[in-house]
Amino acid sequence: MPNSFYILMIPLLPLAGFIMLGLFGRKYFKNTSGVIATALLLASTLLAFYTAYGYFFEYGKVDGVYQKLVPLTYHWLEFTKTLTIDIGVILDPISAMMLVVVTFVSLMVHIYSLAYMKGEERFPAYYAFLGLFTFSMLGLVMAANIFQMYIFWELVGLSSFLLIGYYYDKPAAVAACKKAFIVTRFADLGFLIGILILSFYSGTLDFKTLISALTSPESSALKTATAASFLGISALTWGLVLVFVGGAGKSAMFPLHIWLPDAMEGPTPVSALIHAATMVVAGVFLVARLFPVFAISAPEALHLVAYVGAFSALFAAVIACTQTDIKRVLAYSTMSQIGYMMFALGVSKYSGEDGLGYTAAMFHLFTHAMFKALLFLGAGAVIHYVHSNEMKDMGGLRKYLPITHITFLVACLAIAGVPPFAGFFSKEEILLAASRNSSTIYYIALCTSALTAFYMFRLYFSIFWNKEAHAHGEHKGEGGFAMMLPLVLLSVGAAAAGFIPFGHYVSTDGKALESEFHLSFSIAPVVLGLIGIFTAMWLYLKQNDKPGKIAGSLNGFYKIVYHKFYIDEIYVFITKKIIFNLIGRPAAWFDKNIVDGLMNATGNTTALISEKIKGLQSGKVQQYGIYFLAGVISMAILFIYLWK
Amino acid sequence: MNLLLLLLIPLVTALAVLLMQNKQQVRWAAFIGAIMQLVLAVLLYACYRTARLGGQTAAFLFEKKYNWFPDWNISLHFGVDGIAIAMILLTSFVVIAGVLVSWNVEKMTKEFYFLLLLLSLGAYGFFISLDLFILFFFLEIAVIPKYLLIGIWGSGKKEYAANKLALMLMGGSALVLVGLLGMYFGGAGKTFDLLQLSTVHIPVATQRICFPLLFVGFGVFTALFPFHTWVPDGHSSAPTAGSMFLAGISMKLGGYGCLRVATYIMPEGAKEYANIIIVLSSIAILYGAFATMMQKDLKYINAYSSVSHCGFVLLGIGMLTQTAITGSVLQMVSHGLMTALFFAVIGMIYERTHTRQVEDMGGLLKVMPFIATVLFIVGLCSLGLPGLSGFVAEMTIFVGSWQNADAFHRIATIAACMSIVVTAVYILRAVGRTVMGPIRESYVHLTDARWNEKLAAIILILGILAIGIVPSWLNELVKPGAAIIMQKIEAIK
Amino acid sequence: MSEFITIMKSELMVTAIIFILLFIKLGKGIKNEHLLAGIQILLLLNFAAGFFMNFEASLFDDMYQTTPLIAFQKNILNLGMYLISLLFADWFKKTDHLAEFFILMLSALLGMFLLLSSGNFLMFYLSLELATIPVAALANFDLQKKISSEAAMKMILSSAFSSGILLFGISIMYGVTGTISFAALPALLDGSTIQVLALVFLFSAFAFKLSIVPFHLWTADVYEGAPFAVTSFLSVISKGAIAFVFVSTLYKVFQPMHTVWYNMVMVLAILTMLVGNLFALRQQHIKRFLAFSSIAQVGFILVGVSSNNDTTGIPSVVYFILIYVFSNLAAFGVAAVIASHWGKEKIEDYRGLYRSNPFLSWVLALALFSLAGIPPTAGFFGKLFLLTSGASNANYAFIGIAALNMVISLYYYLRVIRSVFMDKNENPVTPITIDPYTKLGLIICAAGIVLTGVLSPVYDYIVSLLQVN
Amino acid sequence: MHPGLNEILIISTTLFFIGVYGFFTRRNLVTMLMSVELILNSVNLNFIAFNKYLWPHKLDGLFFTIFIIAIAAAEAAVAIAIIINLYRSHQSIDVENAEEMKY
Amino acid sequence: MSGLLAVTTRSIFRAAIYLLFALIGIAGLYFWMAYEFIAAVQIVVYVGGIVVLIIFSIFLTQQSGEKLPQQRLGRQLFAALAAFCGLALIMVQLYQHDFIGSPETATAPTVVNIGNQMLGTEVGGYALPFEVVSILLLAALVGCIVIASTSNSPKRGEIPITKPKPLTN
Repeated sequence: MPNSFYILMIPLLPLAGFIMLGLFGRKYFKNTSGVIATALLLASTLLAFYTAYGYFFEYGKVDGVYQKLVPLTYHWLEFTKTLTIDIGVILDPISAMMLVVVTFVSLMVHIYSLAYMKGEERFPAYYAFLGLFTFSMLGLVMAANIFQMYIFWELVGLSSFLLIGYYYDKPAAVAACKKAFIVTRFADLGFLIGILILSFYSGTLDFKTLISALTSPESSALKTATAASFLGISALTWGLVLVFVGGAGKSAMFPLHIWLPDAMEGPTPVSALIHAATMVVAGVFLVARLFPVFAISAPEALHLVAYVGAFSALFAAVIACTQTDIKRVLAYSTMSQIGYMMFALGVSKYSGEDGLGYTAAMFHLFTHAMFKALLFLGAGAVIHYVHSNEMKDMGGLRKYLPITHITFLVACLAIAGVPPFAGFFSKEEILLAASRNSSTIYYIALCTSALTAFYMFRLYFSIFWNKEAHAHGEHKGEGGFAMMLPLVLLSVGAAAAGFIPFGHYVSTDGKALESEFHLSFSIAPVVLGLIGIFTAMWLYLKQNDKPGKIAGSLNGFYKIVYHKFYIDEIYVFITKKIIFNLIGRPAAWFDKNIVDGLMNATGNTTALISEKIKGLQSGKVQQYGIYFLAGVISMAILFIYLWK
Repeated sequence: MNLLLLLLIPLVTALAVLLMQNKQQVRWAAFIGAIMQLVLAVLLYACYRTARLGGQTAAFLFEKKYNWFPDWNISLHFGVDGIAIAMILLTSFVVIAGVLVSWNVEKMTKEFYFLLLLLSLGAYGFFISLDLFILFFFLEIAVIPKYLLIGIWGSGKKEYAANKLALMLMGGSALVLVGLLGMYFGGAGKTFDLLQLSTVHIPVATQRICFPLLFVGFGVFTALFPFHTWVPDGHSSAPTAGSMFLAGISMKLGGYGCLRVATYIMPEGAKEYANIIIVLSSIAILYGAFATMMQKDLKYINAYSSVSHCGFVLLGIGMLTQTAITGSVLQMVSHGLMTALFFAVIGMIYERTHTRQVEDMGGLLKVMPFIATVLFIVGLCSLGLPGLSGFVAEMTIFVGSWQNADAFHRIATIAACMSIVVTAVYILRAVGRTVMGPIRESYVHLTDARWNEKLAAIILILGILAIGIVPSWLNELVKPGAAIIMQKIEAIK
Repeated sequence: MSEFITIMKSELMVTAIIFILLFIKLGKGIKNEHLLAGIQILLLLNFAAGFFMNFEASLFDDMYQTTPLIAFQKNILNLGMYLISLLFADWFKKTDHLAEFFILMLSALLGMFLLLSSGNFLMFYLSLELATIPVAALANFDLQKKISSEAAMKMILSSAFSSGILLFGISIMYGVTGTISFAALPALLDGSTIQVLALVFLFSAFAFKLSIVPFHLWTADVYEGAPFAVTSFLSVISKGAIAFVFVSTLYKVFQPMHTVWYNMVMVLAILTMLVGNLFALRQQHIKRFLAFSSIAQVGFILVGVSSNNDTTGIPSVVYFILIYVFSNLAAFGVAAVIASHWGKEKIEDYRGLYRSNPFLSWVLALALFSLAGIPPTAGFFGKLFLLTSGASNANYAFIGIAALNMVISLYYYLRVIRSVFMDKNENPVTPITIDPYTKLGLIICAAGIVLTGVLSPVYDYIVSLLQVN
Repeated sequence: MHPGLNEILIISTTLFFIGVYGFFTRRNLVTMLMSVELILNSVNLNFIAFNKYLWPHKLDGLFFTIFIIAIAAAEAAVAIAIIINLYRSHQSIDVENAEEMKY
Repeated sequence: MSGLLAVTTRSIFRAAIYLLFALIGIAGLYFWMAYEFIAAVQIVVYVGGIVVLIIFSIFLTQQSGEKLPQQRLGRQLFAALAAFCGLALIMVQLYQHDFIGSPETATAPTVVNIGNQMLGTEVGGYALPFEVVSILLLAALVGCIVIASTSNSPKRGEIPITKPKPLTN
């Protein structure tokens, strides 16, 4: 077992950064905050690498199987004797891998931002938020307890909110951050209820025991969970589906994806970190974390995962082809790629060769983190240069931004699945897993793959080729060393990560899985990818009217796609018209008029009665006498005859 | 540790305030008194911890009994358990914050602080009472200060609101009174003593009558649907400290009463009516949340959200599991701190912008970063973000509720869970509109919080964080109390 | 003979004061201020003397009886009398007939003492008249005011009518049982319908004096028309005395018929509280307001009476009356001060009072809170004990109605509070210099309101008095 | 021949209610006072009758009557004084004119 | 019965005279029942005192010939109804009840007996009520003097206009 202290430092260092900069940044670290945060994160990254190294190569493997280690727990909150939140650190292949990814990408973004965000008024706040995010994301990936995961899940959502809303005086940013938070929150509701269901049946919140309770066929927890049913579906499946809903929200799966494109209102490095590399894959990570339960006990839920993932992949790819805002293209691309990972998990089975999808998904997650972060950072460099997100403002930038150009190209090749870049390998495995399991999904995946290549290169050509560029004003160059270093490092990753024998380290059951190559199998995707690339080249290499024509010929469809299938509008309709008008407004009205009205009516009635009976007090002494006698007589009658 | 100190300090402070010569002295006297309260409360917690660790197992510690009206078997019987200590801590936090944010009340300062301190006296007395009569006594003591605070220092429809509040609360306490009398005669032979009443078995027929009386009576205090309508009006019209005390302390009296008096003494009654409680509180949670969405005034937003949040308290009680009950106490504490802070911030904003309408604001983060950040934090706490107290409380309630396996409880729990989304919607809407967005021309010159406001906010935030980050201390504090209540309920299963 | 003096000392004291005043009146005129001071000293002495040498005894063939409790009740009345002499000093100093005023008032007080001690219906009737007729004359003491004589007229006629009813009831009772002695009566009661009839008649007469709905109608008019001192005498002292007698008569004399009168009490209590509250809601005039509020208070007293339990019912009623003396007198005292300085008796005229006269406002607030039963004022304890003793019959609907009525009553008390503390007044009033006597009276009242409740020995003392016999 | 108890009771009760009726209907204060006297007289009659026919061993009823008569006199005196005072201020002794205070 | 006339006639003076007759009639009944002392008191006090007082006050306040204003018919009916209900109720009750008298020998209502008891303090003595009544009459006297005396004059100590004469004591 490792000495646990330093593992703890991995998340705590960024947290320290957050606290320090959050509290005192404005006053004391106005300019130095970036450096401080970066230094802290560098330390943290090194520790993370060290930990991962240690896990993978020193103590993680026992008898050829990677173990789930829980080196640290802290008794945080005890609901009941068994249901407790023990905040802890779990070490297993995926968490170790994620540690590396998160810290590394985060570090890149930190460094990149030193230049990119320079001169911002809320510079310390920015780094504080980044620190908070890194802390939360690390907490999430290391969570040993499903509730701990939920906690950090929420915190990640918060930091995402904060960073999207970084430019708080821009109404669009405010709207976007709210949207992101609320949509994911809605999904989290599913996650939460899922947790409640799972924990109720398994009697624990701890991942290790929870998984073992819900997977071993003889456990009573599993039996009751599958026996109990609601709407004909077993409780366990419900639980897992709901958990997946949570994951889908964070990972922007259809139909909960709407927040992701809008989230691009945040600073671009943030998009790179959160909305491309790390946070959005949390859903995938969540499913992967609970994968044994999915795979062994509730394959139906896994099917859902597969189909949702596949559909999202294709859906997002189609939309990405029509968008003109480069960050939005990347956002839809992200969604599409995550869809890939999801269905890869969905088509996987537990153990051995059948678990290829799982490995592939994780692998893709890893490579995707590299090239997508790279893409975003590259895009950031571009935006930094042209001060615009729109493709029409760009073109021919290869001369002015050479390093960016190259690294961007690497990333595009990687995502398009061109060998030997990283994306090729991971995608290949996914397709293989899909083809073994379900042909529908396989064809969707192929299709998506081609589209991916197309829209990425559409992007690439539009930015760097197309029309001839003119120099953009005062600041030339690419933002200096701080911005270029991450690009270069990441492009190395994007180029070379594919050669890591991923299956050795990450697999469903912890045993090594040999990645295999079938050249014949690879031909189809690669060819399709190349077709996509060349189509894009044909259309966008030079400025011409072909795209417009094509768009025109596909008029109706194009419009629908351009408007992202009107999903946003549907949401607006549901929220504004239905939730607000049909529930909120009536509730408020009901409260004001009926409930409160009743309360007030009680008062008014009293006053009214009081007014009505004032005639009793007529001021006439004789009438008083009559009432007196009437009182006597009625009392006499009452008590003599009626009430004995 | 003599619990009488908890009564003496506010009393002495209140009297001292009356004797002071000028406004500045009044403020400092009140402030010092509030600090002493806080110190005392913390000390009490420490003593309690020590005593428990030292192996004291009695349900209530530091018990003291002084005869008072012996002919009625009434005595000044004081004692605390974890739940009470939690509430006392809450009160002391809110009091000190309330004193601080009222620093620049210029109108009848002396009276203002006097009433605040009187209110705190009522709250402390209520929480430490082990005799139902004095419990009721303190409950009612706390009503009139609220009325005056709203009526004199309030704004808007203050008279209407003050009246409504006073009448509804008194209506509630009238029901409580009848219920208490029922216990007195129907219980352990003419006694108001909580401990004695808890040891005997009260006839089920009596419980059937008294439980709803007590529960609804206390429920009015804690915004039980449909008796919550005093909440929006009362809170929105009250002065800042008044709203803080109302929502932070006063509403908790009701929840505490529901738990300590109604549920603890009458387990059968609780079981019998649990489903109704659950239905009502689920309605309150969702309906309050939806109603909040439509509000435009910041105070109304917080008031309606209080309805929703207090619904959790009652839901937790209605669920009748140990975890849920613990959760509802946590929720009380959490909501108390949070809502007090929320009102404090609203007060600070209002003082500067002279509006509470969400539409009229925007971009306040630019000119008052501190206030804006606090508003943001409190909003996050309200929507149950981990690391802040709201999360801990709500999750405990959810987990506790979920332990009831039947469909009815499940649906209620899910309904309650749904509110976290709605909460997010209205909180972000409110916070987004006020703090974020472009700033208005007329607000550019506004200034950030002063020292007293900062201190108040920091104290409350510390409380929120202390629960949110390290919840186990509070959980461990409250749990034995909940366990005792549950023992009685489980005994009848 | 000396025994006779100690037994009847309270009556004799009062008679002595009456005669002293009579002689003073016959002699040369003394300035009002001096006379008033003298009267106050005498009344204080009288009050002080009431604490000593109280024991159980009876005289005149049981026509006169006394117990420590009765002595205490008398002393509560003495206290009230003393407070009245303090509180309305302004008015006393101005009046033309100070000595006569006190002669009449003390005669009425004497009537009440005898009423408390009466041992048969004859004494009962006589002392009741003695307690009423002078007050009717007193009601007319604002000789220039039309409403004053109207009030007196209403009072004398309706009370004559009610004594007619009372006497008719007594005559039937006499006819059926052949005795007019309280001691002999219980054994002869069998609950036959004619006895119920007689009881109803008697009960109505009580109800009239206590202004229980529907026999209350004279109350508000008389209160409004009469001078403040008389109004407060009527509402506090006569009502207190009658309430004491009412309880002991029901408990001791009509004990065999308690099932019948329990129902009567319950029905009338509900009616009284409701009607009193509903009327009080809409009053603008402070005296009428206090009149209806005191009607509602009587409803609460009835709740306590309904308990039919010596050890809870009687002490709680006595205790409540003691508190009620303080509270109501304080309220009337403040109202009188304001009326005599501003000539204003409308509630709306009280707006902004707090700004100019914080002392008066606080006393008024205390008094009203006490009347409303808000802790920590004594009224809270008083009301709560009444309700508690009422609840001993486990009739929760009844108690519930009573408790809800407390809420209604709170509403109108708060109305006054609101005027005083919250409303703004365009022409703010100047601060009033309060007469030192009045101030002393108000302070005593306020102290009484606060201390009587919190200090439980007061209540214990009342119970201990009860347990002597 | 002596009248029987029942006859006397009938007479007295009737007289009582005649008095009551008069009290309710006469608008003149003095006549209202006279009605009250009728009521008191009927009660007196009752007492005497009961004393005579049922409980002759003691003279309770008789004494009661004597005292009632005395009180009636005093009451009448005060009432008339008040009425005269009212007449001075209102210039009328019609009861309908003295209803300034109401509601 | 003249009592009925007394309450219905519209002339106030006639009403007083009818009242006189009613009172005398009652005195007659007392005679008839052999309670002569009471009959005498009745005639002395009522006929000689109260009625004279009433007539006196009538003279003071009103012209004797003036017709009394009629009460509203509704009120009259209602009053009659209420009175009749009461009458019927009581009659029924009295009629249903069997009055059982005391078998003991009667004490003769002679003046001697009455006098002795009236001022006796022992068993059966009525000294205390007697004193009470005297105080009451004194108080009534004082009250009357004040009320009837100076209402229109601000000065005090003036001689009263009307001085009702106390009839006993």
